[in-house]
Amino acid sequence: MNEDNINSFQRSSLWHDAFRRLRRRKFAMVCFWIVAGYFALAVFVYIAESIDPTMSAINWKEQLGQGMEYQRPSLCSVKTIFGTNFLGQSTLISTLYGVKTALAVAFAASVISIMIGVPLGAAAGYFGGVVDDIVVWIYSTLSNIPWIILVMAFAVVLNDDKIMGGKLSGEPGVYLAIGLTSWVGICRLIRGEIIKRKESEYVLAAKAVGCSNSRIIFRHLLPNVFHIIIINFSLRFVSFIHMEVIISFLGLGDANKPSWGKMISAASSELTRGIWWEMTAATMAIFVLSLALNIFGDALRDCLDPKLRMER
Amino acid sequence: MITNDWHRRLILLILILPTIHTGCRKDPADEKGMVLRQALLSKPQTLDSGNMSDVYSMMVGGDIYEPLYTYHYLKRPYELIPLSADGMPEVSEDHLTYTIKIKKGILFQDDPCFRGSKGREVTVHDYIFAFKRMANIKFINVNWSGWQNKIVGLDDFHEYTRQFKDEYSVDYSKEVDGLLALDDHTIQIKMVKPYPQFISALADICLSPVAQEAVNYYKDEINSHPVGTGPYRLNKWHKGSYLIVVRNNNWRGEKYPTEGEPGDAEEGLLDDAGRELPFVDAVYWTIFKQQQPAWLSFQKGLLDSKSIPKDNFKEAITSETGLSEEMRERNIRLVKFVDPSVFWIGFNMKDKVLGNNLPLRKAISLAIDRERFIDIFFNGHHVAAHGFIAPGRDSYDPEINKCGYSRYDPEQAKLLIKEAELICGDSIAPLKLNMPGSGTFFTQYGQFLQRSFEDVGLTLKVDYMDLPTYMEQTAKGKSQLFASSASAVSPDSLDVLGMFATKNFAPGSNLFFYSNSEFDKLYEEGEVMFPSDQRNELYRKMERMVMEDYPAVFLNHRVSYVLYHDWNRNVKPHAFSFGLTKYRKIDVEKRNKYKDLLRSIR
Amino acid sequence: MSQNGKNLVEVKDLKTYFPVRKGMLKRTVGHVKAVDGVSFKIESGKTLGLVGESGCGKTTVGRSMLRLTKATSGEVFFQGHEVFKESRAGLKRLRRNMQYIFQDPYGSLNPRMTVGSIIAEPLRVHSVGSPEQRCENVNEILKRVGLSSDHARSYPHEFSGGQRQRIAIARALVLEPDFVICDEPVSALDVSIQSQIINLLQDLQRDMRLTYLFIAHDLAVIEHISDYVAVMYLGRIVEYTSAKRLYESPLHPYTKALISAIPESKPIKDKQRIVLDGEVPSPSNPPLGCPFHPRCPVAEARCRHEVQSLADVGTETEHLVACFRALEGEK
Amino acid sequence: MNENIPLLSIRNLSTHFFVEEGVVKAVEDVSFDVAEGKTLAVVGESGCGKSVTALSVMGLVPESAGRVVDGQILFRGDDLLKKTESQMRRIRGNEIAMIFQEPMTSLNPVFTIGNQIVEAVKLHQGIKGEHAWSHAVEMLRKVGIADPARRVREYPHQMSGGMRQRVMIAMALCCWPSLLIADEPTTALDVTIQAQILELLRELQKQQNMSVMMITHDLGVAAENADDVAVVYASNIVETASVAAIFEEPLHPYTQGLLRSMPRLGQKMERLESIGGSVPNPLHFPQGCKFHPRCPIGVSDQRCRTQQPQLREVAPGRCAACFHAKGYGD
Amino acid sequence: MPAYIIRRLLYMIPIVFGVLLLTFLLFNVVGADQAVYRLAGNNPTPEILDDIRHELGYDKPLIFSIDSQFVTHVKKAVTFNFGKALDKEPIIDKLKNGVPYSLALTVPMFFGIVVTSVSLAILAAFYRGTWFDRIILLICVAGMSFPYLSYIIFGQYFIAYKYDLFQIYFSPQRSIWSNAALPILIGIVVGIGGNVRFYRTVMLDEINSGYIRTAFAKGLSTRVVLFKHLLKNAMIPIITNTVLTLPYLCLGSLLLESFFGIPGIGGITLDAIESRDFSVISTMTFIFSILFVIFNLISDVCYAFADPRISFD
Repeated sequence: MNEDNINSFQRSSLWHDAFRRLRRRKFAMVCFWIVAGYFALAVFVYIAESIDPTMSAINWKEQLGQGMEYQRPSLCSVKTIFGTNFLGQSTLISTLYGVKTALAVAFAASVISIMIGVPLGAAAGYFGGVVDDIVVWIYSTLSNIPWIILVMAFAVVLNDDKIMGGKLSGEPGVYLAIGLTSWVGICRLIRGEIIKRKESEYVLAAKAVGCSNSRIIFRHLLPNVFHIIIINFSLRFVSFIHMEVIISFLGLGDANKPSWGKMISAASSELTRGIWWEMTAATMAIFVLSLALNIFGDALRDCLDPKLRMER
Repeated sequence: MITNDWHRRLILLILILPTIHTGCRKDPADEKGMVLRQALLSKPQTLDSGNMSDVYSMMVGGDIYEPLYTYHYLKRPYELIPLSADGMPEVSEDHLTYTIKIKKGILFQDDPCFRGSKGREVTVHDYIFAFKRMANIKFINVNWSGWQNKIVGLDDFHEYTRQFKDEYSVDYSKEVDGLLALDDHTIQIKMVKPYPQFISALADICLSPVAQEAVNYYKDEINSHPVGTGPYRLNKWHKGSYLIVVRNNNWRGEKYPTEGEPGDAEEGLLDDAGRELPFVDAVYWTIFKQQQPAWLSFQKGLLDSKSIPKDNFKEAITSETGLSEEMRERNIRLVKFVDPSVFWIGFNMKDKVLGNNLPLRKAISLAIDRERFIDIFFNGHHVAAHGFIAPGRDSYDPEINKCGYSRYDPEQAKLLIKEAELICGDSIAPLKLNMPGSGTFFTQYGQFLQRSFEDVGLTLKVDYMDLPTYMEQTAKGKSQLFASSASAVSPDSLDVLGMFATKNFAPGSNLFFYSNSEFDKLYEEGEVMFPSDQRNELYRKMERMVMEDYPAVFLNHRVSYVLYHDWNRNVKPHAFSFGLTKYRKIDVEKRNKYKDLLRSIR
Repeated sequence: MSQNGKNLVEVKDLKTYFPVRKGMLKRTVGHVKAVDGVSFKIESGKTLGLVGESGCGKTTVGRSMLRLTKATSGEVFFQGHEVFKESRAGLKRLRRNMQYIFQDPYGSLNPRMTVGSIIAEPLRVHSVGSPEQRCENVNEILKRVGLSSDHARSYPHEFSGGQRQRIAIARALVLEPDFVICDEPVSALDVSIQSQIINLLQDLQRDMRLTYLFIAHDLAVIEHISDYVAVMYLGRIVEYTSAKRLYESPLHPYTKALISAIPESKPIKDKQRIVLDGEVPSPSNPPLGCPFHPRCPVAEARCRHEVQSLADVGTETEHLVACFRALEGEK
Repeated sequence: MNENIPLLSIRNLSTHFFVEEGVVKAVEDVSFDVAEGKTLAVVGESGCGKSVTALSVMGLVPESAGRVVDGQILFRGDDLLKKTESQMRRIRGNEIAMIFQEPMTSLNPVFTIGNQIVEAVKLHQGIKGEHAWSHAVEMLRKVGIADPARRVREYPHQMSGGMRQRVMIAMALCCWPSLLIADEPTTALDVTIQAQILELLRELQKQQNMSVMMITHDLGVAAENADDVAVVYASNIVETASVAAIFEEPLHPYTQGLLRSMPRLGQKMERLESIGGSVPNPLHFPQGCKFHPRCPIGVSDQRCRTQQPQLREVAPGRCAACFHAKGYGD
Repeated sequence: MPAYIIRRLLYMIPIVFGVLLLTFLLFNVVGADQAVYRLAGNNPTPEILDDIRHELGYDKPLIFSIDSQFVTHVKKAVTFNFGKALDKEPIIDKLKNGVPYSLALTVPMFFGIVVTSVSLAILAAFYRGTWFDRIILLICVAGMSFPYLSYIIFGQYFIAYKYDLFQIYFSPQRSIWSNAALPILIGIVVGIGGNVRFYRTVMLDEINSGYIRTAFAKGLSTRVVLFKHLLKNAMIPIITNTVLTLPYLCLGSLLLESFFGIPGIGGITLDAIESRDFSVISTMTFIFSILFVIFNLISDVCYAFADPRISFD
C-alpha cells in the first residue's frame, strides 16, 4: 500500500455513514429528488437558453403577443397547463424560468457568502487577537443592520453605474448583495466552531507533531467543520431563495429575467379578478422547493451532526 | 410520565388567541356625514404650496390652496377662470405688465401661526411672498427652474439670497421691481419679455398665497402644516399612510357652475348647478403602496373612485365594451378623458450610433407597430402618436400622420437599416434602452420593444432602473435610448416644443440633445407669441420640423380612465386642474347599501 | 538530583501563568499560576512520573515543555537545545524527537482522517521518506502497537478506546523520537484495557529506548511505570524521589494523604486513613505560605507565611521534599 | 419488615434500547438483591449496563429510546414496574433516592441549592416554608458543608465538585430514603475528595440505616465500601458474592482478570497481567458466553462459544456465570 | 452591573462607528447626486444643480477634512439631528410619527411569536416522537417554506376581502389594534415556524440533561419539571433567539406596513428605498442598528436574570 492509497481513503467514512443514514429516510430522499429535479430543470432552462435563445421551445420572450387574453389553466397545450397571464405568456414557462433565476441567485449567493465567511471565520477563530477583533467588528457591524435594508442598499449601490460601471446591475447585483451581506452567519458559526476545536487534543496533537498553522487550519480544522458548512449551506439556501423573491418583488432584481418575485408582484392585484393561477404557480414553486430543501436540510443535519443546533 | 390537563388548556389558548382581535370591527362606511374617500397611489411629497411639483401633492394641495386662476370644471375645451383673482388680468400693450386684482375678504384658514389663531385676510403681499420664496436659493425649490429669467428683478433676488445662512434668515423686505403691490388687493407684475403662458402658469398651485407668519412659525415643518385659503384644510396627515382634509370654515364660498359642456346635463353633472360648495365635509386620502389592497378596497366600496394605473389596465376594462361585466354588476361607472400626453422612445443625439444616423432612427420608428402596442397594453383605448403634440392641445395637428414614419412597415425598416449600416460602416451594434422602472408594465413594454427590434434585425438591451437613477442618467446624457413620456400641464404646447430647443439641453428638458438652429429660431419666436391660429401654424411647422429629424419615436397618447361608484356624484376628470373635491358629492345612503349589493352578487 | 550527563531533558524553574482579565477594559488583574517554578531532569531511557490531583498543573508542565502552551518563564533543555529559544524551524526539528500522547483517545485523533494518514502525518510534516516508505513506516508502527496494517484504511471512530490509544501511540512513535510525554494515557480507558496500554508503553520504551515523562493522577499506575516520581500540588513539586522510595517512605504530608486515599484493592476493614479536609485552593488565589497548609494535618504557624523550597533530605537515594517538618524530621 | 425479604430484589430484569441500527440490550436478565442496611456494589466497565439498571429501578429510563422489556423490580416485595406514574413519584426521592456521577450537570444550574433541596422536602415530607429551609440547612450541615446557612442560598456553579456532590447527597438523603442508589458517585472527583465522599457516605449510611446500591467501575471503591459485590460484564451479571469472598477467590475469569490487571500500590511488578481484546459492542454481542473471546479458557472451549452460562449459585451466598467456575456443576 | 452596562455601551461605539461608515459609503458617496437632480425640479440649468450641491454640502471633501461630509454625517447621527428628507420633512419627525405604529405592530408580533412558539415547542418536546410532535414539526416546516409575500397577499385577499374577517387596509378611523390585527396575525404565523423548530431542539437538548434526570429522581411531576426546571434553563437560548427574531420583525414591518398601509417606520423605509431617498435610508439603517445594539444589550442583561452563572465581570 502506498501513500496514494491512503489518500484515496480520505473521503471520510463519516460521510458514508451519514449518507447511509440519509438513504434510510425515505421522506428525506423524496425531498432530495425534488430538489435535484429543480436543479435539473434550472440546468435544462439554462442550456436551452444558451443553445438558442430564439428557437428554444421555452423562450420566454417568444411568448409575447401570441395571445392577448388570460387563458385559464387547461390541458389543451403544454403552455396553458398553468394558464397564462394577460399577455398570453405561459405561467408554466415563467415559473420554469423562475426556477433558474432563483437557483442561480441562491447558489451564487451561497457560494459567495461561504467564500467570504469561512476563511474569515477560520482566521478569526484560529488566530484570535487583532485579526479576531477586526473580523468581529466587521460582522457585528453588518449584523446590526437589518439584512433587508442592507441587501437593498447593496442592490441599489451595485446597480449604480458610478461604482461598478453598470456591470453589476441585474442578477450579479442581487447575488452579490445577498452574498456580501449574509456571510456573517456562517462566519460567526465557523469562528465559534474553530475556537471550540482549536484547543481540542487532535489540534494540539498536530501542533505537537510540528504542523504549520495553515496545515492545521486546512487539513485538521476545516475538514472537521465541513459538515457544518454543508448543513448551513442547505438551510441558508432556502432563505436566499426567499430573499431573491422579496428583492425581485420590490423591483431591485434583474428586470430582464423572469422570476417568482416578479410573478407574484404582477399577479398580486389580479387575484381580485379571480386570476389565481399565476400567483398560485409561483407560490407553489417556491413552497415545494423550500419545503423539500428544508426537510432535506434537516435530515442532512440530523445525519451529519445530530448535536448541532440550528443557526439562523 | 403522566398526562395532565394543563396542555389541553394551552392548546385551547393558542387556538383562541388569534380570534381575539376579530371582535372589534367597525366599518367606516357606516359613518354619518359626507365623507369622500380617495386613493393616492404614491405619497404626496409635501403640502407646502411653494415646493409642490408632484401630482399626488397637488391632488391634495389643490383642495387647500387657491392660486389666482384655475380651469372651469365642466367646460371643454379648457377655459381659464379667476379663482382668487377678481377677474382676468389687465395686460399692457407690450404684454409685459400685468395688473391683477384679487378678491376681497379671502381669509387664511385659522391657524396658530396667526395672531389669535384666526386666519387673517389675504393681501397681494402674500402672493409676492410666494414669488420671492420660490426665488430663495436657500429654500431649494423644485419650481424655480421654470421661473428663471421671467420676472423683472426676481433673478437678482435669487442671487441676493445667496448670502444668508439659511432659508429663514433671508430678508424678504428687499423689493423686486417686477412684483409691485399697487394696493393691498392689486398687484402689478412686470415681465422681462412677453410670456404668453403666464396666466396658465398663475393657475399653478405653487403660486398660491403664502402667509409669511406660517413659514416663520412652522419653519421646516411647514410641509405638513399647510396654511391655505381653499375650501378644505388639513386635519391629519400621516406620512405615507393617509391624509384627512376637512371643510375650512374660513373659506369665502363659491357656487357650483351652472353651465358646462354639451352632454353634461344628461350625465347629471348639472344637477347641483348653483348650489353652495363644497358638498363633502371631509376627504380621506389613503395612500396605497401596493396595488392589491387598493383594488380590494375599491371593490369593497371603501374607496369612492379609483384611477386605473398603467400596470393594471386589463383589470377593469375589457377590450371593446369598456367596463367589464363584473364592474357593471357592482354599479361601478367608468369615465375616460383625453389626457394630453405622449409616450416615446427617445434617442440620444449625442450618441455615436444614433446621432448622425437618420435612417436608423426612422427604421426603428417603422419597426414598431403602434396599434398593436396599444392593443396589447391598453386594450386599444389609447391613441397612436404620429407627432408629439397630443390631441386635446391647442395646436394638435390631425394631419401629422401624413408626415414621417409612424406607420408599421418592417420591410422598409430593414431597407433603411441597410442604409444605416452604410453610414455606420458596420452592422449596427446592440442598442441599449433605459427604462424608468422595473414593474410589470415596464418589463413587458421592454419585451415588446425588444421583439419589435428583433423583427427588423436589431438587438436591443433593456436596462430597467429606478426612476431617480434613470433621471440622473438621462439628464447627464448617459443613456442611448430611453423610454419616457410627458403630460401636459396646460393646453399650450410650448412645453413639448421646448424639449427640442438647443438652449434646453439636459439637465433641462431637451433630453435628446436635439439641436436645430432653424427650429431654435422659430422657438424663440413662438415663445413670445400669444395663442392664435398663426401660432398654431408655427407650432405645427415646428413639430413637422422635428419629425423630419426623428430624435424620438412617438408611440401613443394616453386616454385616462377613472372608475367610480355610482354614489359618487359630479365626477368629471380634468387634465390640468386640481382641487376638484369641492364639486364632488356622495350619496351616503346608496353607499351604505353597497354591502347588501355585494352580498347579493356573491 | 543526579548530576551525571545523561540527562535528556532538563526543566529549570518553569512558570506558566494564565492572565485573569476583569473589569471595564478587560485589564489583567491577576494570574492563574498553573505552573509556578517547576524544575526536574529526566535521564535518558528513564521514566519520570508526574502525579497530582486535577488542576495542579501537571498537564500544563507537559504542554509548556513542548511549547504547546506558552510558558511565562523558565528554561527547558532538550538534548542540550534550549526549547524556548528555538526558532520556528528549530522547534520543528526538536519536535521530531519530542512527542506527546494525549489523555483522550477520542479527542486526540482527527475524526476526518484515516488512521493511516493520521499516523503518516508526522512523517509528511517532517518530509521523511518517499510516500512508499512512509507507508511502510506506518504499517510497521501499526504492527508494533498491536494493530494490523489493514487498519490504516479505517477511521478512528471504528475503533475502541484502547485501540485508539494505540493509534495515538503509533503516531507519537512513528518518527522514532527520543522523548515522549504521556499525558494521562490510560485514565480515560476501562480498567481491563489500562493494563494493556501500560504494558505496551513499557515494551516500547524498552525496544525503542524511549524516555518518558508520564503524567497521571493514579498513584498505582505511576508507581508501576516510573523510575522517579514527582508529586505536584498547586503548580509546584512538593516531593521528588524514586518510585520505590516514595511508597516506602513518603515524607510530604500531602503525599502521605494521597497514598492513603487510594482505595485498597483488598477489603481491609478499619484501615486508618488520612482524610484531608477541604479542597484544593484556586490557583488564581493560592494561599500564602506553604500552599498546602490549609489542608495540612500537621501544619504549624510558620507554614502559613513561609514556603519551604524543594530540598534534598540527604538520604542515599535522591529524595527532595518541600516541607519544613518533613525535612527536619529526616535530619 | 420481614427479615427474609431483601429491601430491593431485582429479578430477570431486561432493559432494551431501540436505536436506528438495531436493539441495544443494555440490561439482560439481571437479578440481584440489596439487603436492608447493606451496601451492594455493582461493578463493571463503562457501557456494561450498570447505570441503566439503576435507572430502571427508578423508572427513569428515557422513554423515547428504551424501556424495560422483562423482569421484576421488587421493592419491599412490591413490583415497581407495575406502579403508576404518580405512585412512582411518591417513591422516587422519598423511598429510593439517587445520586449521579456528574455533580456538575446533575444540579440545576439556575436554582439555588436550597431551592432544589426544599423542593424535594416540600414534596415528600409535607414540610412548609421556613421549616423546609431549616431542614435543608440542617441537611447541608450534616453532609459537612461549612456555613450551610449561607451556602443554601448559593448556586451550584459557586461550589467546587466535591461540594456539589455533597449537596447531591444532602438532596438525596433529605427525605430519609431507605435505599440510596449511588451511580459512580466519585468517578469525577480527585482521590482525596473521593476519600472524603466515601467516608461521608459510610457515615450517613450508618446513621440512617439505609441500603446503598453503589455503582462503580473501581474495584477498590467496592472493596472498601461494599458488603456484597455484583460484577457485570456486557449486560449480564457474571458473579455475585460478598466482598471478602470476591477479593479472596474470584470465580469468574473476568473478575479474576480484572483483579489481576490492576496495578497495586506497593507491589511493583515487572509486567501487569491484562485481559486481551476489548469490551464488545452492545449491538453485536458475541455468541455463547459474552466473555469467551477474551477469556483464556473460553476462547478455545466449544461450549463457551455456543452456550451462554446462566448465573447460578456455586457456593453459599455466591453465584457465578461460568461453566468453568468452581462449583458451577455440569 | 452599571459597570457592565457602561462597558457594553462603550463596546457599542466601534459598532455604531462601523454602521455610520458603511451607511456613509453606501449612501452618501453613491447616492448623493440623485438627490440633487430630484431637488432641482423639471428643467434645471447646470447652475441650479451646482447651487443645490453647494447648499447640501455635496461639494465638500468626502472624509479627510474637518468639515468633510463624513464628519457631518457622524455629527448628524450623534446629535440625532438627521436633517431633512427629500420631501423636506425633518427625518426625526418621520421617526417620531412612525415609531408608535411600528411598535403597535411589532411588539404584539414579537410577544405573539415568542409565547406561541415557546408553548408549542414545550408541547412538541413533551410529546416528542408522537404524531403530535411530528404534525407540529411538519406544520412549522411547511409554514417556513411558504413565501412571506404569499402569506400577505393570500391573507389579505382571502381573510380580509373574501371572508371579511379583518380589515383590508389601514384606516385612521379605526383603532390601531383593529388595523393591525391581520398583519400581526400574519407576522406571527410567519414567525413561529422557525422558532418552534429551534425551541424544540433546545428543549430536547435540555430534556436529556442531568438535572432533569435529577428532578425526576426527586419525584417531581412532569409539569413542575418542564415549566420550572426545563423552561428556566431554556431561557438562555430563548433570549438569544429572540434577538435573532428581530430581523424578521424588521422585514415584517417593512412588507406588512407597506401592504396594510400602517404608517410605521418600515413603510417609511420602503418608501425611501423606492424613491432612493438615501438620507432617510441611512438614518433608518442607523436607527435600526442602534435598536439592534440596544436589544442585544437588553438580552445580555436578561441572561443574567435567567442564568446566575453569568456574572457581569
